[in-house]
Amino acid sequence: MGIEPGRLHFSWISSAEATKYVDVAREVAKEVKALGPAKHFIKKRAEVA
Amino acid sequence: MTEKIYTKEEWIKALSGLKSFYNIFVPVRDGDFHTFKALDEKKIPDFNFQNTRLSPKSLVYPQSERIFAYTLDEDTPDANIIKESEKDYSPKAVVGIRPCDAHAFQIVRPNFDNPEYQDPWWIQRYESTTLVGLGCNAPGSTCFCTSVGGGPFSEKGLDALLYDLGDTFLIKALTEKGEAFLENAQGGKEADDAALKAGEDLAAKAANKIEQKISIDKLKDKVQTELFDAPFWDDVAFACINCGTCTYLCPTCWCFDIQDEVLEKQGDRIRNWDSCMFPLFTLHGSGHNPRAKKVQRVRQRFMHKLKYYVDKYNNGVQCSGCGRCVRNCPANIDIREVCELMNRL
Amino acid sequence: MLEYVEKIRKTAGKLFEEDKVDVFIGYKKGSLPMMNQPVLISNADQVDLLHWDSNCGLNLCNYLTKRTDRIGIVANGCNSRNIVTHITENQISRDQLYIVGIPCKGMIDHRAVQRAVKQKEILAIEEQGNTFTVKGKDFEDTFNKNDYLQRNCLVCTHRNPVIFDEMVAPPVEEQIEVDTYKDVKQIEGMDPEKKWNFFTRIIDKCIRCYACRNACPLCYCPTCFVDESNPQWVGKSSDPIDTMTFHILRAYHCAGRCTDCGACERVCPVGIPMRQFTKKLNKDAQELFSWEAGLTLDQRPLLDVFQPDDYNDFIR
Amino acid sequence: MENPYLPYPVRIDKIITETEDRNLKTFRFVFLNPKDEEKFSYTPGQFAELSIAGKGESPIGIASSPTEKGHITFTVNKVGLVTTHLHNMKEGDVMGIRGPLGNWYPWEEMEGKNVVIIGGGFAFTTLRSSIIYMLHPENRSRFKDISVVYGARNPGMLLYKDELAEWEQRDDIHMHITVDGTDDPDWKYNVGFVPTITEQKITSADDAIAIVCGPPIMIKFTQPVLEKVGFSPERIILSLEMRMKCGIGMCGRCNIGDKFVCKDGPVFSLAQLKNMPQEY
Repeated sequence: MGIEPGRLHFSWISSAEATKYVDVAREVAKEVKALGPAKHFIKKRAEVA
Repeated sequence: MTEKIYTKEEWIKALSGLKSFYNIFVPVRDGDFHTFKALDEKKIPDFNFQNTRLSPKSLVYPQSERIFAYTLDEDTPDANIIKESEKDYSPKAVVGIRPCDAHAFQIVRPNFDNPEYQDPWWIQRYESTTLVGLGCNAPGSTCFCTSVGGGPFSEKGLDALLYDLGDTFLIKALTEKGEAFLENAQGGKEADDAALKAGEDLAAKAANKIEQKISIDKLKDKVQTELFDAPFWDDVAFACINCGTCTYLCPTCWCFDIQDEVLEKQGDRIRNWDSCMFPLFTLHGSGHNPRAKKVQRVRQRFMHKLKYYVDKYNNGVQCSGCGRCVRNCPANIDIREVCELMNRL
Repeated sequence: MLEYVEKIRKTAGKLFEEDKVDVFIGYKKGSLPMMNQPVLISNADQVDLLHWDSNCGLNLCNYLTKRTDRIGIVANGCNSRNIVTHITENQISRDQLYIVGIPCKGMIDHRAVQRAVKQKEILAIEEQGNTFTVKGKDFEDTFNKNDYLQRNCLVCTHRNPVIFDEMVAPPVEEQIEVDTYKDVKQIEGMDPEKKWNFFTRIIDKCIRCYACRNACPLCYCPTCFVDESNPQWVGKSSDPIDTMTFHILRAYHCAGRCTDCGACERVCPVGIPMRQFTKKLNKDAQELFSWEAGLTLDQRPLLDVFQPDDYNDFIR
Repeated sequence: MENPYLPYPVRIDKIITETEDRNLKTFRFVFLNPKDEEKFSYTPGQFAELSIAGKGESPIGIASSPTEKGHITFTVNKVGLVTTHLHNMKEGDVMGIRGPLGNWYPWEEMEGKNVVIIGGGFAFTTLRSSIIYMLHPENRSRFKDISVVYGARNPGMLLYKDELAEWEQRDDIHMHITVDGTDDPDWKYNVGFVPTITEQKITSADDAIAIVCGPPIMIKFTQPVLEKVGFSPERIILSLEMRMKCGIGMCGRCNIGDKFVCKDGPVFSLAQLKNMPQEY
C-alpha cells in the first residue's frame, strides 16, 4: 500500500523468549533508523475546517 | 425584488465575476455523482444533475471542524487554557442548491439557534452563506419534498432561485442577500413577462411530476410512548447494518461528537459528525448503553425525525424529502415506508 | 436466476411446517429497482415475501452472528463461504443452520448499469435469463448480464455453495479461465510512492460512514478498533491519515478471511473500490499458503495456524 | 455571540479523597478570572462540564451550593478517560469548567413544604449542594422539615463524612445515615439498604416532596416505598445520568423521547418519566 519496504517487520516471539524479543526490537529499530524519517502515514495537525 | 435572465454562457461568466465577492460553490461532476466544489478554473459547473450524492450541509456544518485550540506546554502562561480558533466567515454562495437542501437548513436551524443557546459556528457560517437555488424541472422518483412542506421550486430558505428555461436561466432574488448577489452579478438582462410566465409554468409542471406522497398528518397527535412501543420496529430494523450512510448523507441530520486531538504540545478540540446508528454514540462511561441494540438505534433515528422533532419544535418533520437515504441505504430501509407505518399506527 | 424464487419459497414453507427452523433469512424485493432487502421471516405465511434475483447484494451472514435460534438461510457461493468462516470462528454453529444452497450466476453491478444509462434514473428492471432490461421515463435498454456483473462476480471461481443442506437447482458451471488478480498485479508493479498515491486517491472521497465495515460479515467485533476510546487507535475526524489507517487496518483484519463477496464495495455511498485493499491479501494467502477462505469446515483459518519450523524466512 | 462551548479557565484549589477505595475525590475550583464566577450563577441540581485540555469533557453534578462563595466543588468518580486523568491532577493545575448546565430541583415548588432527600452512593453530590443551600440561614425558613436518608455500601464509602457528622448534631435536619453492611463495632448509625431505611424513617408524605438520587437499582426499589407512603409521581423528583457531549441540547445523544437530559433535565419528576419512552 505504499509503506516503504523495511518499515514493517513480522516476527513470532514467545513470551518466554525475552532475549529474542530484545534482539529483534534492536534490529528493527536499527533498520528503520537507517531508512530515515517516514514520508507517509504521519499524522500532522488535523486537516479540518 | 430583482428578476433577471441569463443565457447559460453568460451565467457561467457571471459566476466567475462573482468570485471576487464570494467563495462560490457549484455542483460539479465527480465520477459517478455530483458534488459541490469551490468554483475555480479547473471546475466546470454542471447544473444538469438530479441532486448531489452528499448534501451541501457540510458547507455550513463541516464533517470535522476545529472549534478550539490550546497548548499543553507548561512553560507558557496560558497552558491548558482552551481558546477559540480563528474561523473563516467570508461570504460564501452556494449556487445550484436544490430547494429541499435549502429547506433542510431551516429545519436544522432551531437545533443550533434557539432562545437558550446559540451555536456560534453554525450560525455564523449559515449567515455568511447566500443560497442560490435551482428549481427541479424533473424531480426524481424518490423525491417527496411536497409531502414535507417543500416543493421542486419552493423558495423556503433560499436567497434566490434559478429556473432552467432551456437555453437561459431565469433568476429571482428572494431576500436581501439574494438581491446583493444579483447586484454583484455581471451581465444578464431584466426578465420579461414571457420569461416569468415560462418560469411559473415550469414550477407548476414540476410539482405535478412528484409522484411520491407520504402521509405525515397523524404523527403530531400520536402518543410518543405508543409509537415507541409499536410492534413494527423489529421488522423495520432487521436489514439495517447500522452504518452511518443515512445520517451522513442526510441534509437534516445534525448530531455531533467532540474530540480532543493532541500533537506533541499542540491540542485541538474538534467537532465531528456523529451518528445515532453507532452504538458508541450513547455508551456511558459505566458501560451501560441505553441504545445498545440495533433496533433501538434504528427506532431512535425514525422517532427523532418523525415524532420527537415534530413534538419539540412544531415545525413539521425533520426531513426535507430529498430521498438520499432512500436511494443510498445499503439495506434498502425506506423512510417512506417507515413513515407510513408510523402515521398509520 | 428468477427461476429459483418458487423453489426458495417452497423450501422455506416446508422447513416451517416440519418445524426444522424458527426463522428463515433471505431477501425480499426492495422498494427500489436493483435493490433487494434482507428479510427475516418467522412463519410459513410469510414465505411469499422471499425473492431472489441478480440484485441480492448484502451478505446475509451479517445477520447470523451470535443468534441462538434455528435458522434457515439462502446461500450462494460467497455467502456459503462466509457461513463456513462464521462457523469456524464460532459465531454460529452448524447444527443451528439449514442452508438452502443457490447456484449463483453473479450479481448485477448497479453502478455500472447506472453509468451505461448515463446516470438517468432507472425506474424498473426485468431479468430475462442472461439479459436484463432497465426502464426509465424516456428510455429502455437491454444489456447482457455478463457485461454488467459486479467486479467480484466477474472473477468469482466459487459460484456454487460449498456447504448446504439442499440445493434449489443443479450446480452452475464454475468460471475457470478468469484472471482473478489482474488488478492486484498492476498495483504490485508500482513503486511504493505510486502505491501510496494510488491508495490515497481511491479513498479520498471516504466519509467514514463505516458502511464497508458494517456490510462485511467478517466485522462482528463487539467494539471495532476505530471505536475504541482508551487507547484511541484512530482519530475520529475526516483527517486523511485517520481515514487511511481505518482502511488499511480494516483490510488486515480480513486477511485470510475475506471471501471477496463484494458487499463492501457495493454498499459504499461514494463508490470506493475498497476490494483493492483486501484482494492483495487474498492473493498472498492463495499464493503463499494455498489458502482460500471459507472452503471447508475441516481446516482451521489461515491465521490460526503457525508452525515454528515454517520454511519461509520472512518471519524470524 | 456568547460561546456556550467555551469553558471558563479554573485552577484546582483543593483535592480531597472522599472514599476508602480512593475512586471518589472532591475537587474545589477557583475561577482564574473573577468575573467568570459571577457568570457561573447556578442553582442546586445543575451540573457542569469539567473540561481538560487534551482529554475532553465530562458532565458532573455541582456539589457546592451557590451560598458558598469563592469556589465551586465537584465530587468525581473515576470511570472514563477524562475522570481518570482528573484524578491524577494536582492542586494548582489549570483546566476548564463549562456551565452551569441543565435544570435544577424544583425549589419554588418545594418552598413551604417538607423536603425528603434520599441518596445512595456517589450520587449524593447535588444533594449535598441542596442540603447546604437549604440549611443556609437565608433559606432555612423557606422549607419545613428536612429529612435525609443517605446510604453507601459501607462507612468508608460515604461522602462528606465531616459534614454528615455535623448535620447529625443539628436539630433543624433529620439525618438517617445508613450502610449496606459494616464490621465496625463503633458504627453509630443505621445498617440496611436505602429503600428499607426509607420505609422505616419516612412515614408521611404530607405536604412533602422527595428528591431521589442514586444507582438505578436503589431508585427502582425506593420508588414503590415512596408511592406506598403516599408520594404521588409528581412529588417524586429524580435526577438522571446520560452520556453527554455538548451539554446544551445540540449534539443529539442524551435524549429520552423529545427531552434532552442535558438541557430539559437532568431533573425530572416521576410523573414526567412515566410519560417518556423507557430508554435510559
